[in-house]
Amino acid sequence: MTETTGPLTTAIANAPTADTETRLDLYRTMQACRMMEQRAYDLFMQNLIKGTSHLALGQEAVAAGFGVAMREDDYTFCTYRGHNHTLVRGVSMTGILGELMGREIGLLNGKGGSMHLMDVTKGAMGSYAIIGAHMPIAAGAAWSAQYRESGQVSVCFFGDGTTNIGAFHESLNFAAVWNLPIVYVCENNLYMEYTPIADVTAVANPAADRASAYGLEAVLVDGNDADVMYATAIAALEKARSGAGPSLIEAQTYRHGGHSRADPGKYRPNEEVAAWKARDPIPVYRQRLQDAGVDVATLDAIDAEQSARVDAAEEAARNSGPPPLEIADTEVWADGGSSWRN
Amino acid sequence: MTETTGPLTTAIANAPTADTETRLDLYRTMQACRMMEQRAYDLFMQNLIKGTSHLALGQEAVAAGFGVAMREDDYTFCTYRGHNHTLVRGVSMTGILGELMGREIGLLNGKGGSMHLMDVTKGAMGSYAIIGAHMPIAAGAAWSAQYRESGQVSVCFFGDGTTNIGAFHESLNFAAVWNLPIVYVCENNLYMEYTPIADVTAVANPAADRASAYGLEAVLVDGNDADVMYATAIAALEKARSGAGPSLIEAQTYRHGGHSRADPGKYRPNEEVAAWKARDPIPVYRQRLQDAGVDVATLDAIDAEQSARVDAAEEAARNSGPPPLEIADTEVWADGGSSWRN
Amino acid sequence: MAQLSYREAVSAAIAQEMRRDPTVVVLGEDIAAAGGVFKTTEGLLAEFGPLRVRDTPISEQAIIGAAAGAAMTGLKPIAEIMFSDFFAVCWDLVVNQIAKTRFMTNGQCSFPLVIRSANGGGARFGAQHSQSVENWAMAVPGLKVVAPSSPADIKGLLAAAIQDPDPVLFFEHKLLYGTKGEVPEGDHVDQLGKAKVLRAGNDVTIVALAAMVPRAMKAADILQTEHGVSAEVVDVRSLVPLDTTTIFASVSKTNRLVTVEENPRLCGWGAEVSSLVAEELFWDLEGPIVRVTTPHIPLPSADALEDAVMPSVERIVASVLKLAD
Amino acid sequence: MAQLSYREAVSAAIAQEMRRDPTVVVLGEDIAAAGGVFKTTEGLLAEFGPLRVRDTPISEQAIIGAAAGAAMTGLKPIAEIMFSDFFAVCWDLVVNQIAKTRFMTNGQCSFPLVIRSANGGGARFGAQHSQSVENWAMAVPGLKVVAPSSPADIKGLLAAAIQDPDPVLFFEHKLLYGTKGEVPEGDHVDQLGKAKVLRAGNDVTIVALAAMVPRAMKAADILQTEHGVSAEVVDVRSLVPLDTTTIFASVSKTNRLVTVEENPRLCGWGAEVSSLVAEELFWDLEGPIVRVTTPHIPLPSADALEDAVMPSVERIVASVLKLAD
Ligand SMILES: Cc1ncc(C[n+]2csc(CCOP(=O)(O)OP(=O)(O)O)c2C)c(N)n1
Ligand SMILES: Cc1ncc(C[n+]2csc(CCOP(=O)(O)OP(=O)(O)O)c2C)c(N)n1
Ligand SMILES: [Mg+2]
Ligand SMILES: [Mg+2]
Repeated sequence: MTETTGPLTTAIANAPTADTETRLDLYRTMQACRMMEQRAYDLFMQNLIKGTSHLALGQEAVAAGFGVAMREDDYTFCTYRGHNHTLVRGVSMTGILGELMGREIGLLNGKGGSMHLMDVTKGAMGSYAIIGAHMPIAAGAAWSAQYRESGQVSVCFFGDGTTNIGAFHESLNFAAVWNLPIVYVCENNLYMEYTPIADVTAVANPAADRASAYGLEAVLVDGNDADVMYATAIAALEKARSGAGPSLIEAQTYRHGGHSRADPGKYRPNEEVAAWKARDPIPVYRQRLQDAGVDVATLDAIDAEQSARVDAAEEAARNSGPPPLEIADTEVWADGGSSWRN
Repeated sequence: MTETTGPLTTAIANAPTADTETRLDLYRTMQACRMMEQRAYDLFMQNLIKGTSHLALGQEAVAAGFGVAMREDDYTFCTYRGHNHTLVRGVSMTGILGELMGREIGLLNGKGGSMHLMDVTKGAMGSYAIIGAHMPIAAGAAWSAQYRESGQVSVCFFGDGTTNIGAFHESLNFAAVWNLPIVYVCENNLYMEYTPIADVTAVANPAADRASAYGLEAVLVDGNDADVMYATAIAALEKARSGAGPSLIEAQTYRHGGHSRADPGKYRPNEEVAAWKARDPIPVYRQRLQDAGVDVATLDAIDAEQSARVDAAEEAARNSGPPPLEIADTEVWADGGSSWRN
Repeated sequence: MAQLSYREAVSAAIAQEMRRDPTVVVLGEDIAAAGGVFKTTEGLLAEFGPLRVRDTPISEQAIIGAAAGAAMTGLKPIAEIMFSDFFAVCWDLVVNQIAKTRFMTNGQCSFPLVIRSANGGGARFGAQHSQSVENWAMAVPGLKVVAPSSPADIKGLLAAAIQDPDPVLFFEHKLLYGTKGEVPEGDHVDQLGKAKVLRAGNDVTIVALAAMVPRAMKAADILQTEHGVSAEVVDVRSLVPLDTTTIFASVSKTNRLVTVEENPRLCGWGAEVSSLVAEELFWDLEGPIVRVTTPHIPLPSADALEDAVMPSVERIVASVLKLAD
Repeated sequence: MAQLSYREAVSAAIAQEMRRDPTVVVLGEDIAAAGGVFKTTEGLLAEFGPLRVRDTPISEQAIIGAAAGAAMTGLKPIAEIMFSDFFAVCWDLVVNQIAKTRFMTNGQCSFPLVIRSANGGGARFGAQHSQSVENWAMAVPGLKVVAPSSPADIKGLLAAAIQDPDPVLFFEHKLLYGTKGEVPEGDHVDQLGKAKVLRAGNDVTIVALAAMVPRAMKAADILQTEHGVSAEVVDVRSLVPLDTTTIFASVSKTNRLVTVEENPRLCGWGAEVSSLVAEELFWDLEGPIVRVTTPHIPLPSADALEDAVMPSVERIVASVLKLAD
């Protein structure tokens, strides 16, 4: 079904390899994500994170590719599986881990939790926990950028399962008709929770096979390849910024763990898991950089630096107390309060 | 964009012309619709119909084609613009006009109004006034038919503007994944209320250009041609009944009047209106039947018979009083009452 | 003062705020060239152009989502939901996203937006185009909820809603669009969260909203002239914030309360007002708190039936008299 | 009697009714092979097969619409909405279609369906996965609304809901899934619309629902043992139909009423109960009607904050004592 030619796919295919500094940045960003998410996992196991949490281990190349390519004032909108998408915008790791742990130092001072990370000062415009809801909101931010002629682009991440909800459809049509500067990025990790996406979707490629329904080009890319994701991001951001309207990208990837904290992911065939783990974006990229002449010491130094960063973030989060109870009923309104009467 | 080859389009293109009896039935059905709707218009003008009402003058061929082709126990689901779709199932014309007038004799005894006509005894499973809502409900009826192995098909009519709402998308994907016996029929009359459909839709053919998003064949047909609509209905019903799953049909047509009672339709270019009125499905079909050898007297007799039918229906509706006030708070529950406490 | 219809007051308020603030933008179905199906946005496209007044597809989730995203990033959108019944197709955006995001992020962002909608029954539109859903909104923390009863209140409260930094659901009553009244000329901005005593009285307080306000006023007339009962009528105007001060002051004086709601009985705003009074003003009460509501049923379409179930002047009078017994 | 968890009682009730009636079918996200994210449908696929237990896409409008269409044409669907917060994405189907169509057609069709959902807070899931929305449903005519507090009630009331010819919204409380209790063995069907006096008392009536019931019971214990206050605890169980007979009988005896709601303050079911008592039982009251609710805010995520805002045993005790003063 999916056609794979068009200006955007051509631009992606013909993109020159990024320079070494950028590529090291991609590697660094992926490692930061990986190590932070692994630490989050450890913290669950110690029951220091309550409630639920959704890790994106294995999907780092998507977030990193965009994170490195985006302009500082661009917007991102992501989902409950959005720790990485938040981090790559330059958001405090302490703030993220602190929020997962429900501490005062958390990005949202404990009021949002792991599914709602946001830092507007970094353009990280929020993580949304109801499937599809952020897609029209992201379009609204793009509309605002268009109206203000700010040159900002709105980037919206979502999963394969999200392509079957109404808000997906309304958002894509709306963005196309208004020619908005937005990039919709579907991370197809093959599952919606415990159900294989193919069991509940009428087309093989849930996003790419639907692009034509919005007059858009079908773009299907390897979401485990940081270079591809970076080139994709550059091309789609440039398209949006130049006034050429929205893009819909489908990035094929895989989550290494279960859907959420409670899920061991046993419904997935062992061979499938093994095959995808063999394509783990981080070791693959590390090898590629080495092959391109980056020395191991440089890469090791990045690993060490990110590991230390995660340690420091965890330490700071642990040292922070629970949020003061006085904030529980504040900030419903812009006046800081929650009063509904006089 | 729209591809126009595939088993369904081929079946439609190759369908033999229907026999004369069937064609007279198509003519009769269109005339019944036309005359009833014109009478409804007159009754508005006399302020005998309150509230709002949405006429389908000019779109008769679609309802008639399906009405004649459907099995008696098939289901139809339609919209507020659903007087014709209800009538063609064999529903009482007096019941329809009576309901529009808010009389006791109305199909719903005045409780529903013009936007909610329904007669379950005829498989007319309701008219729905919120855009898109009936599309998943129609899928549910198809699911029930599939589960009960009844061989029934569910047919769901909707407008071009409806293709942009979330429920459209969810319904089509759902019906495709569950392989349901359903036919979705988009009547593209070029406008959603006062706004040209092209202004708010990312593709040229709002339904046909989206069929591939659900793994379905693009089917774009002349909705003003009763023979084409009949052949289309036969082919899609047969496909559904044989277990080959859903179809999505886009029928191009035009409403002669405004969107609703309040609307004179001034936003439409005069030439456009004139061009479409020249393609009025009823005179065109009458001429075609004459050319095929049907004598004028036969056609005149049908006209006279339907005209008398409308007169009788109006008369009966006028003679019926307002609904008894006691029914105002009944039938919320299956026990006939509306009690929420003991 | 100028004579404006309730309908004209809507576009007057929007135009006033659009002139004042270039970040105010308008979106919805058929609101630009067509001026809205209720003709409440007429003239805006001509004055402010297609970048500030935009038609949308039939995609209520996109409309409200777009308004939310724009509000988070510097604009002040006014979105129209044509009939308030349609809030049900975009309720998630309203209640789970717009209402909660500021709180969840402990104040990182604001939603300075207004969602206007034609609310209420009486126009023979049937059960899916006639609901009073202001109580749906009131039940959700994070939404301000306003429902004016006069052209002057429309202008002043809509302007206030547009200027407000929080999300406001603004319910226009479709039965009132044609009514006329004096409206302050020139820039006019009222205050959210203030009820109004429209008629002073001593024997009983009648609290009403939107289309029920004129009915309550007529009932008060009849009570006075035909039954010698002096009713004080309070127009709530704003459900959130709720002006309990004004309501309580009235009940403290009259010692009796009747609420008149158009919404179906269960969990209406009248229940909330009743429970507040029963909790905080109990010792002032000299009799039961009476609620007049539409029964807990969908609205029928036929005129005779619709009139029979919505609260009427007669029913209000009878309820007050029963209480005054 | 068998010991079952609240969670197990859900699948036990569904299985019981599926065995009895071949038209009962189940649909929802991850409910078949996975047995549901709360493991409430475990074993159903194995026993009843893929035609009767079907996974769906993430398409809540399609799920509820399909249930509606199937119910109109001979089936008895049980649809799952994973978290009750998600009702907002399919609210139109629930409130405008399912709730109204029987009425609008003057009884032409029925909607014998159940929509089950995990409701309520306390699990640190944040504001979009923790709401108590039973009052959203109660506000809409045409929906029956049930919210059990024990495994036995889950089994009996869910079976009754499935057998009921009207649409029932069945709210399971996610904090209670792990609780265990005695459940009648064999076929067991309870009756909708009946409240239960769980503890007799004379000084005050505490009316509670779902997860607030165990808290009310603990509060009653403390009130008795530490303060000598004898509280009667009524588990409402069913909001629509509402058992005013049982509630009124209790209030007539104790002359004082405290409602304990998990939902945010405005327009909760407690407001409705309060207004009913203030209207019909006013002269029996010896003090204000007190409502204990979550404040009118979204729920915060961090455990300390969430615990601080949901009604606690201590807050219930304190509220009753203030009233008893
Ligand atoms: C409207 C809605 N329905 C259901 C859910 C429950 N839910 C949370 S995540 C999820 C699966 C989403 O799958 P996908 O879009 O592929 O994203 P992924 O989790 O794989 O990143 C579901 C069904 C939800 N949060 N919102
Ligand atoms: C959810 C929703 N939004 C808006 C409306 C108001 N409305 C009624 S008809 C209509 C236009 C529908 O256009 P189309 O689907 O093309 O059908 P047509 O009227 O042309 O038959 C609109 C916007 C509605 N009824 N429901
Ligand atoms: Mg996925
Ligand atoms: Mg149309």
